[in-house]
Amino acid sequence: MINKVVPNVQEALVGVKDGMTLMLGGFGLCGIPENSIAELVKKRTKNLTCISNNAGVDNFGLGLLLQEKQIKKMISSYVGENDEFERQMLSGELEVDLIPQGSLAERCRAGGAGIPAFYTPAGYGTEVAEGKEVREFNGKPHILESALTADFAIVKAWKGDTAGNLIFKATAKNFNPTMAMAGTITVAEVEELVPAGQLNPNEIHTPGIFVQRIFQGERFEKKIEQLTIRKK
Amino acid sequence: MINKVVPNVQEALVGVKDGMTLMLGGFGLCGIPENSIAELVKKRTKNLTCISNNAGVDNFGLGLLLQEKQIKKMISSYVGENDEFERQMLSGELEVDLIPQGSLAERCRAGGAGIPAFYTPAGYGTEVAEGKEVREFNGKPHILESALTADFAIVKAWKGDTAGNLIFKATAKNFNPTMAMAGTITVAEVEELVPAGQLNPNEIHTPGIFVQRIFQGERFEKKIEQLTIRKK
Amino acid sequence: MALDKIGIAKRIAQELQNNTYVNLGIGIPTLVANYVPKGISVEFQSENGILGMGPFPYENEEDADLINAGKQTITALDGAVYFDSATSFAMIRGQHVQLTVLGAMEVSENGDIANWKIPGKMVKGMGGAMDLVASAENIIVAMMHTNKKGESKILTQCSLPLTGVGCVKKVVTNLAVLEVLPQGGFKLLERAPGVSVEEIQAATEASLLVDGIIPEMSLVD
Amino acid sequence: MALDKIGIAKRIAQELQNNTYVNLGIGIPTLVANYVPKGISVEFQSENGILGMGPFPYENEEDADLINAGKQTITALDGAVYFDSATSFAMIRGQHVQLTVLGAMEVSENGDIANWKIPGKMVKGMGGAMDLVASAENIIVAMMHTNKKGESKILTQCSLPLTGVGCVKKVVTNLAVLEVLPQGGFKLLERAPGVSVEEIQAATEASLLVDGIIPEMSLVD
Repeated sequence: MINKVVPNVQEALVGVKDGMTLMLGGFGLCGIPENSIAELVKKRTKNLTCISNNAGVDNFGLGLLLQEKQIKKMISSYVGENDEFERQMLSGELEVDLIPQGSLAERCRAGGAGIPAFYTPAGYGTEVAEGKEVREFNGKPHILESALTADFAIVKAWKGDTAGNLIFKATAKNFNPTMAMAGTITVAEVEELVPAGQLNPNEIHTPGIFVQRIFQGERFEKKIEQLTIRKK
Repeated sequence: MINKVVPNVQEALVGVKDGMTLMLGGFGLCGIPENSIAELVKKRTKNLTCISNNAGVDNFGLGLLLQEKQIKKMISSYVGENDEFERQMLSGELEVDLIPQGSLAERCRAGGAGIPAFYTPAGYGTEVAEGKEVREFNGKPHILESALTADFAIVKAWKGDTAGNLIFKATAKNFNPTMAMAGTITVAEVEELVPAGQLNPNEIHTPGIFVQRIFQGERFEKKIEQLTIRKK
Repeated sequence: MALDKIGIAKRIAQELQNNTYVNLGIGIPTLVANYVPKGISVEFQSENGILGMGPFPYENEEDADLINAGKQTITALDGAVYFDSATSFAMIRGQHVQLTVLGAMEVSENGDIANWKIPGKMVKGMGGAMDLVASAENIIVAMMHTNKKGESKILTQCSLPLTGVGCVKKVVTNLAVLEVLPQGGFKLLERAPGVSVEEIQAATEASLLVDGIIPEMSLVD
Repeated sequence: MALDKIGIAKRIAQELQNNTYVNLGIGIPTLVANYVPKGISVEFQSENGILGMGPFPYENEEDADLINAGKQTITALDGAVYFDSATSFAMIRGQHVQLTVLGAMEVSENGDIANWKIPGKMVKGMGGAMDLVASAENIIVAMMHTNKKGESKILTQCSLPLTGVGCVKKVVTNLAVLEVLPQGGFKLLERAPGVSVEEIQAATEASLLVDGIIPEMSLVD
């Protein structure tokens, strides 16, 4: 077995440098690597390109990095819950590349799977298709999209083992397994870290081969963006 | 919930007709849909195009369909364990399209995922690349491969529920989840069929949306191709 | 009387086909889940990674790890399954989800839709909408017939950046049900209760085919 | 004395790097797993869908659902994981597997390899070999130096249909360890114990660089 454990978030993020490209798992505030984001704020790493489906909210998630102006460019599909984001984007302080959510996911998977490019119908006829090759398959126009990779992919899992195998919980899975495949170095922060052999090999979502560093997060706040409930 | 249960293998294969294209899960004899293959032999369906990683052995798996000359064309990656296959292929009775295993898997996934084509380095400079577009990405030549789909994808799972959700066991997973995505009609035969709600939604490998028909197989022989053991 | 959002959702619920998978966008479309007709089995896919979405949780039973695409806390029904984003859009792009219901800022008479960006003013992003409209067999738009200034959102041509081209099949608004004709143009199918054809025509900038007597929607619960 | 298959496997085992993932082909490569040097952690990937492959099972403990790519019954080690074929080749194509060891019928001096077809005679198929050789950073071929007729399998150019071009980095045979030079041509690195440079040259059809004194392999267990 290849041991992937690092003692803490500081060790997990050794080598993250100004100007790097990071992928960060999560959908909204669900399943985001909170411990790593907090550490990135502390590290004051600058000029980051962040690939993440959303940009957090003003006071949590990637919003924390935006407040500190550590992000040069965001590659996302939906950024609607963040005023500071909108301000930086409309003022031109922040470069933004908005891409369809499915293309974002598939481009990350492609990056991890050694597929340099693929055709998709999503975005044909829109701004997203500008400058991209268009080709018809089965009578339907498709555009050519390229793989995305990152210097570091930073993901959050529910359980992990010392071999780097990961299990996600419910919809906190989202982009995490996909991005885990696409990092030159993939860092996983987990709620519970167990010895190899404790996870059922049939139930693992992300094989440890995709993970270079794993640690148990100190604290998971797990903020809820839209609390919706019904009465008993 | 959408109920996908059919009472038996006969109902599961209603509509399979001469000349159709079938995908069949399994690697060697591991994880093959044995009940469905036996029923195809009984149905005497002819001129089939079968997409399957292997072609079974002489007296089991797809070898049974080969013996009855029900297969017109095989699309596989490795067919080395079947004398009748080799005879039919070398005599020209059987059309054979051999493709790299990873391209086979990815082409099936692409078929299920609405990706009509993608680039891969596998097979560049070989017979496999003949007639295919070559393009360089990051200084490395790749070939364009297209999606595969099938009239019926027939897979075998360990457990399944009435909503069509599937769980596979160990390496009997192999091509089954991938092909399950790519059938116009996907048929799943399972060892154990349970009511929806009995499977943990975190542990499901194939979401029921990909499965149109599910049934509990009557009998699983599970032949072993190469029994290798060590002494205590 | 023009419909409210719930009325629009109720009318769209009548479009649900038995044994189909449906993706509901944020806003009015989400409400459709509350009005599934009796005898119709549908399963709702939420693109963040769940099939078999259930109602909101009871108080204090919410789970931050279980949300829908609108980031709302939800529950999971029997038979539910969770999956990652790549698999989620494999379902969508691969046309395993038969119907998409989504909101729009503008719809044009050739079935174009715009709902993600107002240049220089508002850029929320397209989320999964571009993938959804590029792939689903059936796409129904749920929206108000006019914007806050009273201008028609049913247009000859969209003025805003597009989300998808030639994809919308039907539009259900507070005033009417419209079909996008294969050759282009809208056909008026139904009127909201008490709304006249003339009112609909006045609120519609696009060409509108009115053929024969146009029935009122029936919105029995 | 020329090496037997076990000797070849032992010599290749010395090439294993700490903390790497390795795919072993059918035949001699499979034997490499038995000779991992002390202090070296490697994990074996089998392309049918397992990482963390263990030894063969004890009698009556075999499981038909747990096999390797050679269709042999195996066991799983602590930390093992199962996955589907698309994910398996995502690992391979995505270069997450650092080393591939596989057999060959022919290898050429520009690193081409042929191992899947003899036209008109034998067609087993390429299995995963084409994906593996197109993607792994390091590719080592394990084979006999000559075929059953005594003809060299180390060639200027392959005569059989190729599996991959310009991909082989090293060849370990019963006679020698050869490196494929970046500019083309083989360089003799080591001799099998008791085998002379002249014997190796005689068995090698390709151009062979012999530079200085060529050491014997050391094959301590």
